[in-house]
Amino acid sequence: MSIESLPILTSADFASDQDIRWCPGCGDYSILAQMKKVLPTLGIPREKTVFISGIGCSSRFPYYMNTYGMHSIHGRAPGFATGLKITNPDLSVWVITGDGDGLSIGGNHLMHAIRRNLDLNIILFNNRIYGLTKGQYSPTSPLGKITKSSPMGSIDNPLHPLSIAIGCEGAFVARSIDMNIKHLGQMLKRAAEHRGTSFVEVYQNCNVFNDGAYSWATDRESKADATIILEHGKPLIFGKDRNKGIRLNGMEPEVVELGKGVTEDDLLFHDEKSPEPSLAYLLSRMRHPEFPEPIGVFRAVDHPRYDDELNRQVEIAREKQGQGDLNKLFHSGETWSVSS
Amino acid sequence: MSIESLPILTSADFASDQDIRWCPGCGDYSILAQMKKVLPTLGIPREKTVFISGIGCSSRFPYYMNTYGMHSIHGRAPGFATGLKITNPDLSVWVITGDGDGLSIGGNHLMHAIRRNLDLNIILFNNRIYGLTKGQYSPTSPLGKITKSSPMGSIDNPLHPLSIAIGCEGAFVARSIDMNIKHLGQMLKRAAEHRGTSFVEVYQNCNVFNDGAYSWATDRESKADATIILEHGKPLIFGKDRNKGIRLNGMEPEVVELGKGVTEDDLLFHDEKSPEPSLAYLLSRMRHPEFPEPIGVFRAVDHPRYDDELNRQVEIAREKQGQGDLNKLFHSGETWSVSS
Amino acid sequence: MSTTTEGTSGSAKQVFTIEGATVRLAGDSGDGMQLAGMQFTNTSALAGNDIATFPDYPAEIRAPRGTLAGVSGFQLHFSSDDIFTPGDKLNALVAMNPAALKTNLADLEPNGILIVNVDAFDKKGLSLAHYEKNPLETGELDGYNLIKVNMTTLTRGAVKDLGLNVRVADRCRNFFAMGLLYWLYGRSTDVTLRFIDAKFGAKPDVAEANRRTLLAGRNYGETTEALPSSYHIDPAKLTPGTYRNMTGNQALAWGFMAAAECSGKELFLGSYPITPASDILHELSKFKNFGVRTFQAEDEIAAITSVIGAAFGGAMAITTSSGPGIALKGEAMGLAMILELPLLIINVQRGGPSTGLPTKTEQSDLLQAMFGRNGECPIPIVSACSPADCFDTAIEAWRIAVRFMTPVVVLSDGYIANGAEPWRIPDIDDLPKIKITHPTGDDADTFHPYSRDEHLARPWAIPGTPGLMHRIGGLEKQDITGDVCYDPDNHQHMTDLRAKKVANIADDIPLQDVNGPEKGDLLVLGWGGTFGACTTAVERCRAEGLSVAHAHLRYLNPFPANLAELMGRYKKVLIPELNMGQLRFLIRATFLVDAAGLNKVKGKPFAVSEIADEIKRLLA
Amino acid sequence: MSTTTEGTSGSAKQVFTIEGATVRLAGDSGDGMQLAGMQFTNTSALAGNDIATFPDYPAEIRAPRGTLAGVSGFQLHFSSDDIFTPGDKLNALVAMNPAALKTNLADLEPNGILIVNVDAFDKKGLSLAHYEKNPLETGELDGYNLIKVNMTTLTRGAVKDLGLNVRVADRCRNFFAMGLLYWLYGRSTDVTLRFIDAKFGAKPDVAEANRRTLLAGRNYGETTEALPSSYHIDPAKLTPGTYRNMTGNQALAWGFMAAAECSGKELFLGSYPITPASDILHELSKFKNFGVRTFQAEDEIAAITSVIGAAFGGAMAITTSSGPGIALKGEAMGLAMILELPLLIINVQRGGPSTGLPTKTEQSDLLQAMFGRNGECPIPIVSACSPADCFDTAIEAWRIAVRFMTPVVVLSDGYIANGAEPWRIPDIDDLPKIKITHPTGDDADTFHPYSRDEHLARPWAIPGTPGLMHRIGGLEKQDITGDVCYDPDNHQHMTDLRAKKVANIADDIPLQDVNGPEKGDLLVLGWGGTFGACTTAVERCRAEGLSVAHAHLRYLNPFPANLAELMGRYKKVLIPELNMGQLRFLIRATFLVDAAGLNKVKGKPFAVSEIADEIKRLLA
Ligand SMILES: Cc1ncc(C[n+]2csc(CCOP(=O)(O)OP(=O)(O)O)c2C)c(N)n1
Ligand SMILES: Cc1ncc(C[n+]2csc(CCOP(=O)(O)OP(=O)(O)O)c2C)c(N)n1
Ligand code: SF4
Ligand code: SF4
Ligand SMILES: [Mg+2]
Ligand SMILES: [Mg+2]
Repeated sequence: MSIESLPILTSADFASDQDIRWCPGCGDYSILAQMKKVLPTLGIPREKTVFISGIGCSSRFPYYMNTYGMHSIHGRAPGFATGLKITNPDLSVWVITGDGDGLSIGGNHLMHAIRRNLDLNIILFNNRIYGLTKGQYSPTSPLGKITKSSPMGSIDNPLHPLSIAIGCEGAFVARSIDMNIKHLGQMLKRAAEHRGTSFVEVYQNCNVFNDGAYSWATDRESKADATIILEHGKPLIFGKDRNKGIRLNGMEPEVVELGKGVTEDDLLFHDEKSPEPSLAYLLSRMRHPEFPEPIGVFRAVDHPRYDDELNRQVEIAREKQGQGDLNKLFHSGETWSVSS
Repeated sequence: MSIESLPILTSADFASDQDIRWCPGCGDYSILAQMKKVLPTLGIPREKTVFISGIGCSSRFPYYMNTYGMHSIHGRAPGFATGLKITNPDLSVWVITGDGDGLSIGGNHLMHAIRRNLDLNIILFNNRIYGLTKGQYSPTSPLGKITKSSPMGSIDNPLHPLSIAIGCEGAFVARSIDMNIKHLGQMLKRAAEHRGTSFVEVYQNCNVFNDGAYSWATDRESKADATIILEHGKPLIFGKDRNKGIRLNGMEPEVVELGKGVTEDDLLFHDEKSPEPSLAYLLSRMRHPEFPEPIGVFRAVDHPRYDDELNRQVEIAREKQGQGDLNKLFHSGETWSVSS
Repeated sequence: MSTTTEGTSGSAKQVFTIEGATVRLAGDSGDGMQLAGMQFTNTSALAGNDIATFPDYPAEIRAPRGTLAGVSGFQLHFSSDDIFTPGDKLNALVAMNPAALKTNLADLEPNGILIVNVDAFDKKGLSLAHYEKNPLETGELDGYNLIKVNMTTLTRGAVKDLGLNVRVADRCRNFFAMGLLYWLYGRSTDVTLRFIDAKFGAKPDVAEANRRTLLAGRNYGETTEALPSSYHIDPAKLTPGTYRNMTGNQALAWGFMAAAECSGKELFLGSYPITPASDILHELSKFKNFGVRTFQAEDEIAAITSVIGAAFGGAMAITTSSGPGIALKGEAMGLAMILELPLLIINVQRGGPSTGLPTKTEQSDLLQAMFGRNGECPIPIVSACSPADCFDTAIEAWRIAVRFMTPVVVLSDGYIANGAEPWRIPDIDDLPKIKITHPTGDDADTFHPYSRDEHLARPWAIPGTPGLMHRIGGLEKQDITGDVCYDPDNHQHMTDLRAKKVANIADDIPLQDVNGPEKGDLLVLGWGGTFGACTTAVERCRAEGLSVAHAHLRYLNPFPANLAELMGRYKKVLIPELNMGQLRFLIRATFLVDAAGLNKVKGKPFAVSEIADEIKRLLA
Repeated sequence: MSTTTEGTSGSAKQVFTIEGATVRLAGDSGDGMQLAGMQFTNTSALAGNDIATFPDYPAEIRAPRGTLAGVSGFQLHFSSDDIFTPGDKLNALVAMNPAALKTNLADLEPNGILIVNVDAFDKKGLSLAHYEKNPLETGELDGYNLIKVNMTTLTRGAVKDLGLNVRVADRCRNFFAMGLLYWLYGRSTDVTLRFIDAKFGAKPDVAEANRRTLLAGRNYGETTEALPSSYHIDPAKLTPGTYRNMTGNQALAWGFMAAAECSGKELFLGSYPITPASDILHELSKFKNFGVRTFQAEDEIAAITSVIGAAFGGAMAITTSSGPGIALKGEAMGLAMILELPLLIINVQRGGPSTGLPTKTEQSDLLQAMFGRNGECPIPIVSACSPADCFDTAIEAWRIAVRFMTPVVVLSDGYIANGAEPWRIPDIDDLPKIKITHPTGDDADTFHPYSRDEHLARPWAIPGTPGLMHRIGGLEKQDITGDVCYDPDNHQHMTDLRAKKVANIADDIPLQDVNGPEKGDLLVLGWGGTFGACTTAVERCRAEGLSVAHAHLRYLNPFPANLAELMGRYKKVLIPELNMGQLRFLIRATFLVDAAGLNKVKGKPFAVSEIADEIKRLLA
């Protein structure tokens, strides 16, 4: 990405002229606001930024950004982004998706995008519900969830986006929460700055069809005990009084209280750069209410990127074989001449 | 599944009358042979057994079994199996798929089948190549693999079937090798006996397009050092002289030599029943040549099954509301009469 | 219009008896217009009127409050006569805010009743609707019977001592509007009071607020001088029987349940949500005690493949979707067709192409249903023509599927799906049984998976049956044995067989009937949701002396056996469609008939007048 | 047939000069028949003959050795005259085993040359082929010129002192057969000797074995008394130029590269492997030094969506597949169409429906190409009619795509894809340039993403361009601005616009030309891979005095502007297709022309005689 000296942009410069059509109070607004705040800090011109989404409430996101954008079809945004990025490696390409878009119909594309590790930023708005189609359960809805399509409660064991991303050995995997705007902004920025596929799950409240799905993580009283902020190299400490921590017992995490013979050094220390993703996987398995749920960067390692590698092959081919010459190609191998 | 007293069947009873059309020497033959050996031991009548496959060399499997079967379309076998199992819970349903069928086009269905945990047995023949379409690289082909569609070497970071299955928190996850017929038979049997989705990856040699992909794991000289057999409750020991083991260093496995101050008790003990899948994930990350690759059952835990749960909801609904009566339903709520 | 001095409604004002009326409630998406419309519908139906409805709402869940994009409308046509459409022109319009006024006024007839909530005509409301001046003050509404009501103020007043917060109180405004309309058309409030009890029972203060507002609206009608008189509509002369209101989606769902019962099967639905088909999934998922199993799949491909699996297993299996989802099912539909398994694929059509206009109606997936997959792959198609007709269509589709061992496509559309009309409740025991036989273990010696019966149907042998083990798949199969077969002549033979099997259905379905003269100047040939508009337009033109008849196709593949002959009896054929001429294309290709088309893709049903005008133009 | 006493081949035996011959090599899939066929083809092409080939192999990678299902064949027609088909009847057949004899004999002409490898006619071989008696001994081959050769023995003998194991030695048998044919038709062994060097250079013993066997085969021809004479074929009178052999898939790949060069673009291919389209992916993935980027996607949907993304980004983007894969692309094709982005969707058709007959040819995806997606969604379709023609078709498709800003479907088929013919190499500088303009930042003030030029094309503004930021998507868009728009009239307007844009292409493509009389009794109207058979049949019938002409459509949507008028000049129209009448359906619907159809779905191309017979029947 070529970074030139640019006029200084503001959040407002990134707002398009379209009326925003989310329900009042929807968590999507907060994510949009943070995105508009973060983009001007990246030093990337607006015209080099592209947002590609699937279908869903969340997927209307590109319309609200004064960048290039595509509101595509349900579940396939990673495909469009892949073709765009391969052919235009200097663009900054964002994929916006929802829990239905990205993990139900689009799960396979997401998985393959993550493993190919193109330099994309994928933000999954996880409201644990189908918003746009008015409230069916989604692959991230908890067991027993009663919705229009599961009147006796959902019986599908939920998928956990980060566990899947780590199952694909994703190189950058993070989580944030719509209401935690500072943290969210940081995560978006980290995602943008990471080279390779950055996968960020954002806990997002759908106040119409799944209100309060994350109240434990956003309510003032509960959030300090129910979430834990991951910081590279730091021990896993949480709680209103920062007196609780996570310790490893063999391969199983456990909540311990600090003091009473337990010191910080006994705790699990976060290492987002660990080449081995097992720690990140283990963290992705910490779930409310048994555990505080981690937010932050689970994993950030440098892996080869498909787009780089492909373009490197193009360069190597050109170096070795010279820039292709069609006339030469056409006449290569066995040919014969017919004269008049 | 109702198990009745049955005539004793043999392997031959499970052979259909169709000519087998795999290349001579293909690893698929061995898997077929083991399947025909295992099925008669299960006590399930042939007519209660159904094989459903996608498209690929591996997916021709159902034609060769004298059971019910469906050779469906590419990548979608789990879908067919799901509908069949939901409506016919007493059938024993097997899904046969390949690395392309199951992880490329069909990755999403695989993921959702595993998370729903219907009582299916999914066997993925992983030859790390597209066999039927004559030799393109697959999602499990290693980086740098030169094939018809990757003449300069594949640049797609491979997917690892078991890591993905564990990313979806699969309840039964196992691996075997076509040539290790005894072990393979055991795994097929374990898979059949497990209630819930059993996912078994079989390393399978495609001697035409990817010959020797697993020679390290099958050659007499190397296999003892290159593989490690997982046994529940036992330490991870391997090597021709069974003098090497796997020890956990924090969250990272390491190869150690026994003796020289290291005893069996220092080693990692396998626990296939651990409710926490992080150990299974870590094992799935052990890859040749850095590590001996584990074969055996990585994980076998009891999770709620979609088919059971759905049929339970049907029963509960019938108990609570009584068996549905359409006349009553039609006349429920607001109606009015028009008389002549 | 006749006059009665003492209204049946017990109103002290003058009451006119009219045949019927078309009324639209329009407001913000958050204003509860759909709920109000449904209540008005049920009330009118219970009053014995014939009804037809047309709900119309934005694609957004909650478009920004007060904007033009956020307007939600519900139109109801009720009558003492048979009616077939929700009406072209409005006799009355309720506009809850300036945006609703702006987007709906054009449909109101001259001198029509226009009730507006003046409280919403403040600066903000006007500007959101892009009104520069307040239309209530410019005189631009002089051509209407304008009734200005302080609905917000009156609603707040009615609930004031309940201690509700303003937002909750204001949400009762739709009940005020309903009350006013109930008074105007002499409707009883009983149905809605019962509804309030049932729905808000758990929140007594909200229930009470709604009750009070409803009655306040009705009383306002009685007291306000702006409304000097009200109307009375006699019950319609419907066929005797017990009736209920039905939307198309509900009727499909119930029809499938009835088909399952009539054929001794349990119902399996594999579906992925999509507007406007999702309600079928929602409806069916309620009926587990009927043995209905619904599976919300991860996508449309998983949905249809689960259905093929269930059909293989002997269930009555169906999948529901709309255009974009059906596009994804094409490959699997091809498989279902070559497997020759019975199953239903329902397309509740919406505006296309691509994501298109998800909440708007259209009939533009007919050619997709015919040809949307690779190879020679004929699949029968049936279509529903009205909300209540969905019930019969569902049963008929299943009858064909099992008799001919074939997937069947059922076409509905957003208009039918969400529209409502009275449905005469059948006795389930009177519905014809659908006979299905599965071969048993006793047939093992003679069983061949691709042998044929007199309908060219192959046997439906289901896994679990001893002795009938067999394998099916998507490769070409040998005649009779079903084994994989690459033989050239066999491929031709099987292709011919499959085509013939579907073509033969023409002998198993009713001949096409006609409404109107047996022969004449013009035949209006329709299909699907245009039924009401075609019927009304043709009857109107015939009443004006024109020689025009109407045939409405339920069967689109194959066509009824007499269709060519039937069309030949008219000098001209007109095919009105909410697409650019898809049935016309099929008719031209099949019969070489130079049919004229009347085509429109505006996300809305035809107005009766549009069709009537075209008939007159063609016969002028 | 003329006789020369001294053959140009330097043979001591008598040499007859003939116009050409049709020869088929048939053997087990493992016998290397395809390789032998390709060598024979190249050799004949380099001898200056016109050629046409038809490879035909089983769906299995290696079907069980020696079985009927495992037979692989390669047919070559070479001639000193212009030829268009691989020939109906065989002049010579090489059968490497009993199964090959059984499945191919029916195509050999009476008294045709029949070369068999007698060594393979042992008990096992005969029983695998379901022969009860050895046909070489029953007299049932008396009607042919039977040449029995101990090919296995002779091959082993030729390589004996190289110390190869028997399996490797036996794999050289195909070279023996080639050598024999080379002698028979006076071909030089040079090309194949060079090929052996290049291909087996790394394994000198294998190379040597193949060399020796080839020459042994040739010498056997010269010495055996069973073959008293050989043939000579003069070079064909092709248009002067330099030629090479091309298969259809290769020609498509190279055509795309040429189109990219002519339009100043880099090529992006997003594809998922499927027979018979995969070779385009394989071919293009070789050319990274041309800036060609190939992406093997996880499925067909990812393939086409990557292509739409690349097209948005300004690349020349194409996706390749076959029927079942195209079925999966339907939804995304609809998006591409409403986005109005230029890209190509290539369907190399194969036998359907469903998985069908993957390695066999068919033309049954035309209606899928027209209608295989939801909504009103017109997409232009062009088709290739022969292997070499694929090159021009590729370029023309791209020209249309960028001029009209539209996806374009390109139809090829398995027969064209794998068949080969001489291709006259163009100079890349002589190919017409394809002009593309992208708006720049300077246009920012006037830029609208859905404004239109004279072709109704919208501007192709690519991400990265300052000042032109805009958003596109699958919801209906407002005219000019491209904003999401639910307005009814706008939807009609945009639907009309999109249809008109595609219809207008008719003014931008050549009028349909005709081979034969300007008017007459019969027009044979074809498309795609039936070109050769139609041409030859029509010419043959004309030579017999019939009044018949041939028009072959490249453009299937829209049709050329003069097509109606053209068809009107003939009393009858016959449409031969390898499907059940798909073009005929379009022609009937579009023009109300009662065209006759000649239809076949047997996984094989038409024989010339099939079409000629039908012509005669229609004109009798
Ligand atoms: C092919 C297809 N299938 C189904 C739909 C209907 N649909 C639109 S959005 C959506 C799910 C949205 O859920 P999610 O991705 O979680 O987004 P949210 O609205 O919750 O932000 C569905 C099922 C569609 N538009 N296209
Ligand atoms: C929709 C569709 N796309 C592509 C294909 C072509 N195809 C058939 S099998 C296959 C891949 C097979 O690979 P794998 O699943 O690994 O099976 P294997 O042959 O290696 O056993 C492909 C791409 C197809 N049949 N259908
Ligand atoms: S439905 Fe839910 S997710 Fe969608 S806009 Fe409304 S609040 Fe947000
Ligand atoms: S191609 Fe490979 S996988 Fe397929 S049958 Fe042959 S050896 Fe087996
Ligand atoms: Mg969601
Ligand atoms: Mg494979």
